[in-house]
Amino acid sequence: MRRNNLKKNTLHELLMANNVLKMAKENKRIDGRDFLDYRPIKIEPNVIEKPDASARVMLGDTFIIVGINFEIGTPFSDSPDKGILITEGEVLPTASFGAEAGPPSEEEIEISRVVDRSIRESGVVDLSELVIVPGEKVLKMFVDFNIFNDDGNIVDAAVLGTVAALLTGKMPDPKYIAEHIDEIDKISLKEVPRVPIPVKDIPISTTLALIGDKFYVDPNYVEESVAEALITITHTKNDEICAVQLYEGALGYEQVFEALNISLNKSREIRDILLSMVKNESTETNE
Amino acid sequence: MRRNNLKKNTLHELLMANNVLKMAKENKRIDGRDFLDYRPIKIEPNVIEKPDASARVMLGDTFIIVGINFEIGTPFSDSPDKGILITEGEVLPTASFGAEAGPPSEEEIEISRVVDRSIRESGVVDLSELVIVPGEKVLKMFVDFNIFNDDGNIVDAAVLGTVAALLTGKMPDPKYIAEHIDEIDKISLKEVPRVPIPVKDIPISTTLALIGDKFYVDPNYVEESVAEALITITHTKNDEICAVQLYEGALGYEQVFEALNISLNKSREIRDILLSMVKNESTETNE
Amino acid sequence: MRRNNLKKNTLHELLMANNVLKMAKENKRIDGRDFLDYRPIKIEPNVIEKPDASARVMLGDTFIIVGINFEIGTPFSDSPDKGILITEGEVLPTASFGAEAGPPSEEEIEISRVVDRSIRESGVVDLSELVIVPGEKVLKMFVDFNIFNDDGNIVDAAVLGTVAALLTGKMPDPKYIAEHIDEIDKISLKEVPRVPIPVKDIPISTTLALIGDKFYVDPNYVEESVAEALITITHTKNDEICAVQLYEGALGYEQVFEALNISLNKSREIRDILLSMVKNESTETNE
Amino acid sequence: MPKKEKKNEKVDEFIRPDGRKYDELRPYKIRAHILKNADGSAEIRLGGNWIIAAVYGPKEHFPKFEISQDRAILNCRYHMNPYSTSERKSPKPSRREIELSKVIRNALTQSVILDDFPEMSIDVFIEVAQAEGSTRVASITAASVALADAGIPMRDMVVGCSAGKYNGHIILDVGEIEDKEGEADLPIAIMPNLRKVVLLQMDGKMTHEEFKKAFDLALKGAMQLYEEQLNALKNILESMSTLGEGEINEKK
Amino acid sequence: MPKKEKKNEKVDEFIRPDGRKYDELRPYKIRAHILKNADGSAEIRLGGNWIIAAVYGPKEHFPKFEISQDRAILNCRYHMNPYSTSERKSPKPSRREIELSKVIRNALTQSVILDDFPEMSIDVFIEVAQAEGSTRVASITAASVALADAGIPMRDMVVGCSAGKYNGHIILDVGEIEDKEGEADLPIAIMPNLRKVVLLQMDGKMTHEEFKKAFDLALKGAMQLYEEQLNALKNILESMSTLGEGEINEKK
Amino acid sequence: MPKKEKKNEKVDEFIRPDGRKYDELRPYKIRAHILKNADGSAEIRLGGNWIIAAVYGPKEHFPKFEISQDRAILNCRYHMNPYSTSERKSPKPSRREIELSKVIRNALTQSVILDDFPEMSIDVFIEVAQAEGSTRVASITAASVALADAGIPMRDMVVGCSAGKYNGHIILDVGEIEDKEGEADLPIAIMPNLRKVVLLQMDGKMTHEEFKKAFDLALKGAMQLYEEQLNALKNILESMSTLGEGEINEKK
Repeated sequence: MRRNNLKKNTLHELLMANNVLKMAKENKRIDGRDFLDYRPIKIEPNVIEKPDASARVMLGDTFIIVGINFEIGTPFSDSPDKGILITEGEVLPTASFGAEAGPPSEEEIEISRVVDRSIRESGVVDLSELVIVPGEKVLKMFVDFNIFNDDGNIVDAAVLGTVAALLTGKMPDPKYIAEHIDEIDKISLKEVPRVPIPVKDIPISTTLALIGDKFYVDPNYVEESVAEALITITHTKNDEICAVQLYEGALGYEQVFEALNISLNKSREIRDILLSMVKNESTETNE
Repeated sequence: MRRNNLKKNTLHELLMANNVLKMAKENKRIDGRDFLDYRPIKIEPNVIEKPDASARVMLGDTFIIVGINFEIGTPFSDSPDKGILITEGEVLPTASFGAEAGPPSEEEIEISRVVDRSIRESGVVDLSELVIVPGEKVLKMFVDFNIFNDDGNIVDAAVLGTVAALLTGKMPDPKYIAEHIDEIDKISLKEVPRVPIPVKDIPISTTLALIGDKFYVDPNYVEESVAEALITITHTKNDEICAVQLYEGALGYEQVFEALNISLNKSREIRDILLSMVKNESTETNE
Repeated sequence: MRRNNLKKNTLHELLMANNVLKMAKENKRIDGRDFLDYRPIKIEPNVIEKPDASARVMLGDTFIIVGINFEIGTPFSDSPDKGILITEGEVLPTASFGAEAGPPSEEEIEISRVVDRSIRESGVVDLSELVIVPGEKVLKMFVDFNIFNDDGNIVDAAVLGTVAALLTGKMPDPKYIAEHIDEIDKISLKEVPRVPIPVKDIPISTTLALIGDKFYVDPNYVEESVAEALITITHTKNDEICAVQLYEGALGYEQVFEALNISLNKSREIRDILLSMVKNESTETNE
Repeated sequence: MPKKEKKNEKVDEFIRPDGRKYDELRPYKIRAHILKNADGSAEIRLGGNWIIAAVYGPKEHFPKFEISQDRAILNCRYHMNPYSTSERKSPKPSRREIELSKVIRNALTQSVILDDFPEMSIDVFIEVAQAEGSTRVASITAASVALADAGIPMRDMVVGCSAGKYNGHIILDVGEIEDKEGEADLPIAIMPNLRKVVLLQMDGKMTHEEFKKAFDLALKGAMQLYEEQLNALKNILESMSTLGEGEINEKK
Repeated sequence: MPKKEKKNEKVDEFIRPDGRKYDELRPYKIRAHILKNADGSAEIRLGGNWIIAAVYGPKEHFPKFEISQDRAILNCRYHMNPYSTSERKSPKPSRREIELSKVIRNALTQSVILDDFPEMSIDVFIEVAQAEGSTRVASITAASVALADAGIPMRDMVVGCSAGKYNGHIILDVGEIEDKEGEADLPIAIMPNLRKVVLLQMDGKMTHEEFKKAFDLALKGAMQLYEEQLNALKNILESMSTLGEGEINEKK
Repeated sequence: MPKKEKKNEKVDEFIRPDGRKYDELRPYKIRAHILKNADGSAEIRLGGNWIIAAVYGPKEHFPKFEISQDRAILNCRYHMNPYSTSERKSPKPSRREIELSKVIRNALTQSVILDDFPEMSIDVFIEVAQAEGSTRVASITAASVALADAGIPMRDMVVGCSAGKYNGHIILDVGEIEDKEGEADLPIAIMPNLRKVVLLQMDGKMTHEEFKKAFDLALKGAMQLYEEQLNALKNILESMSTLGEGEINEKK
């Protein structure tokens, strides 16, 4: 749908959009994929050394980097026994002709929040293990993702990158900080011993575009621009649904369940890809 | 005057504005009121349950809600022995064709500050009774008012609503908090025992529009739009003046005192209406 | 260069700009100065009584006021043994036809940062003497400069004003505060005994415009508008370079060193002027 | 305030925090045409929720360069008032409010016939005066009535309802405590005659089976609220034919 | 800085914090045409207050869609410099500064003949370099001189002055301590020949009788400052006729 | 990541924090055309620095009133990503980033032939994914390659390099620790064939003699990086002539 961006599209993009619709009639996608196929996925954890965790994801030509930083903070008054998770995504102005620098747009806020919910609701990180002193000091986990090139399906790439970073990153040990709480103002967080991030699940989001009554898995930028509906569904490793977002458009009642089923199958497949890539890279880089 | 809004006025409003001027020559107002009459007033305290105090006011078709919340804060360094009062008003975009969402406009800031002064300078709330620990912790009182429909004379409606809310609301007991100051980070403010808000006065503001050398009391939206001058005067229950604001236009020297006298008389009348409505409602809702 | 401003220039300014170029061919400047001459300089310290230090500088028709205030703050975690210096400059909308009110422009941020570096890098103020309790409390020094009339070469005027203010101002005694650290919340900073600001150097910036392969020292507004390059170089009292900024344009490799040499000579001359004016004024006003 | 009728009948499976049955809506009431200045307006009370929606337009769109040549632009703002929650809410739009404005706009856009008004814009403003869970779907329900009240042509009404999971049970119309302490929240909005889902979000964890149950419950609740939307519009039409214009705006 | 002349004469009723009589202005001085670039400018010193006003225009107005067809737009900004108060003031406009910009603009608008310049705008910028009470009225007084210096046609000068109540006494020209510790503050601005009040605000508590006394005092003070406005303009006219243009801009 | 080759050869004068000689650049690699959507793009790795630049344009400029009749407008944004530094950086542009955007824009503007595209604009976006000292000059080096990749006509390449003073020694290509703990930093950018300096800043303290030595070192380093710029562009040209378009975008 991307209505806001449409008017900024280049002529090239408009022609491509037309092609998507033409080929839909022949049951084909413009890049030759099957309707249920993802594009090639490449996940590189620890691609940036400064933050506590990081990963780069290439999903076709969608190029995204995720960085995760931990800071010491104060828990929210209504959840004194939980660490804090903050997720912020930015579509960099490098990403496409229509992308703009500046404060987060409505669209950037929406995708950040969908990624946040995919992470948070799945319980991938047990926030209660980020507590230093209950009600007083907790770890605050910042997930920042940036889209350097947008060829569609940002959210799936961002969730993949975030989970890959969590699986391979390290965080400052909250127990160590608790034991040295009196010197907290003098501790440099970077010198606190690291422990693995307490990961409990492997959520996978899958995004589907509806074009002419057919679902396109992992839509690219042009497919998104002509989609009648666009939806993300996130599954936990136990096949539970943990986040859904209909971004744009309308679905028939039955189509909702068709989408859920497609998503479930794809999520298992993508989870395997993720785990194989993280395992390779994490031995390579971490040991 | 409302010059900024004029260009956004609907045709209907422009025709009505013309009518005001035409009828002025026949010594009449467009809604048939006498020049010194207020429109029907309806005051409902405790209309919202979430905040510590609230009220809805209908002044003719001007529809406004006031909510008051208390938080714990740090006193200003130049008044360590006083609580803090913060008043913010927003003309919601629902209120009129010309109203806009977004950061407070110049006009919204002005009316908030006039309402604030009417409350603050009258001493309606004894801010020294909001102190928890002098110089360290005080109660911070937020007065928020929203205009849902603007048919003119927002300020009088907002002052009425604020006073009604103060008279019927409750606040967390500062003495109780002082006695539990060591646990202050763990106290949920909502669980602190409530006491009545220490109200010392009943300030009443009255707003007058000057049209063709005649003062119109309680001007409606259209009358405001053609007014040559617009002024609010607030009186305490002891007939002292405690706030004056000439929003727009010019007054002759003698007209200043004419306005003060009209205002004094009206303020006594409106104060009685307020007290009768608050008494009814407060027994109804509070006991 | 001032490209952004050019379009806002008055016709008068455009004609004057043309004159600069015409007279350049005759080896003359529009105001009759020699290419290496500054305009008349007038420095008045302590021109405002409210802040801890202040000065007014007139550089020809460039009119600028600097005020310096000290507050108590927390040191940055990577420099626990240093006070904090914050420099903010604003070109007031009074300053020229093209100047605008509002958040700091790119140009205002740049000149603030150049003034800041001239002060900071020269070590004019020994920030380690602003420490109250290492790692916990330090003095935070705000340097605010405002341009009331901009006739060019704002930076040199601002550096002169800042140094003059530092030489003649007083700051709250950090030792006194350290001794009374328990009462820190109750101390009014204005009542703390004053000591001289620990000034260690007398940095002088000199700004040069390149017009037709010739350097113009202390360019005025119109000269700046036609300059092919604009550069500021700051020297310490020991003739070290402590800040350089090429704002706009390009320089040949040899021109860089030509500019450095001109700047060195002028900096010694201007430093003498500054010291003589500060000595006079400081006895006048401080004793 | 609408009275919360405490039902003391024997409940099927378990007691919800406010005593409702698992498939029971909170008390609700919709009234149309409640603001004088707006072209259309409505309020909804759903349990402790009190939400007011206003519509202005179709009208000339500013700024000019954003104009759409072939259809109207639908703007939509979802906004919580500072006193609508237990802790004061800053009047500045939060990231949550920005997201909800977008998904609500999408839901309404599916129904409004925007092609009828090229180069114009229609503004929908939603103000949450008091929030007690499931505000986004209640907002859509009220906004749709306000659009109808403004005479904007629509393909269908849009009506929203939530379901969720609380203490292991699938429940209809998630309340404030159920939202905070429950396991999942599923707000949906539909066009009831066109049988289309126009808002669909989920938070928390549900199996596919639970999701199906919750979705069906939410549909059922939405159909009940759709009846109330029609009632509200009928009441307005009746009062317009029997009373003078002055009376229409009378509150309560 | 203008010297504060400490008056040791016997005071009528009580001692004010700076030793003035109840009906005495602080030392004042107005100078016109003090900035080179502005079309008109002026500064006022009133006790410790030091305020500089500049006028640019009439000039083309941007953005275009705001243009008024039948008159010029008068913009006005009242702004305090960071070093103007005892504690550093953030350069960002506060809510107070925004309110004062509006009431000052209204005061000046009453006098400036805006109909002469349709589609144009006139900008008035007021910078408070040092503040010591009653800055808003001093600002108007300076801005009016700057407008005259810019050759903008006006119906009358606009001149401001404050009165107030301090320790039970009605006083003229409220100083900083009197403002902070006093019972009431009444700033006014007038068009002295047209006998119109164009700014009128009050803070604090006064009886109607006290208000009348304060208002009359403020009028009296304003008339004194009006004389000084005329002096400042006369000085400029004289220097323009006797000196070359270069000398006009000479400071002090 | 490019491997940091630890050189164990005997160093001339002193050991730098990362073992380099005083006149040695960190390992570097420039690659052009790395983003699919941008009209031109490039990345540079210089030690731990990883910077990506993209160019869009020439294209129609908005808003219209800013258009320049006789030349294109060059926009430039230098931006650090939140994970690029040891402590998380807020995504909001800092004052430092705003200053650097300006001086980088100036450097590029000297070379781009803007007169070829009146009324158009060219956007240069620089994203610092990882920062380890001397990012501004590395940014210029990458941006210049991205401009060439976009086919924008230029008078010369623009290439940047830094020199500095650390522990009393003049050094080439200032690293992160040297920047924080060193005595001076001198970033420059040049047009190597036109022999012009287009960025020149200095921080810290140096004598005139030291400055000369540092300046000459930085020039030498810049010439080395200029060769790498040409290599990167040559590689792209080669891959464009030997491979299908799909392959060009292949990473690594």
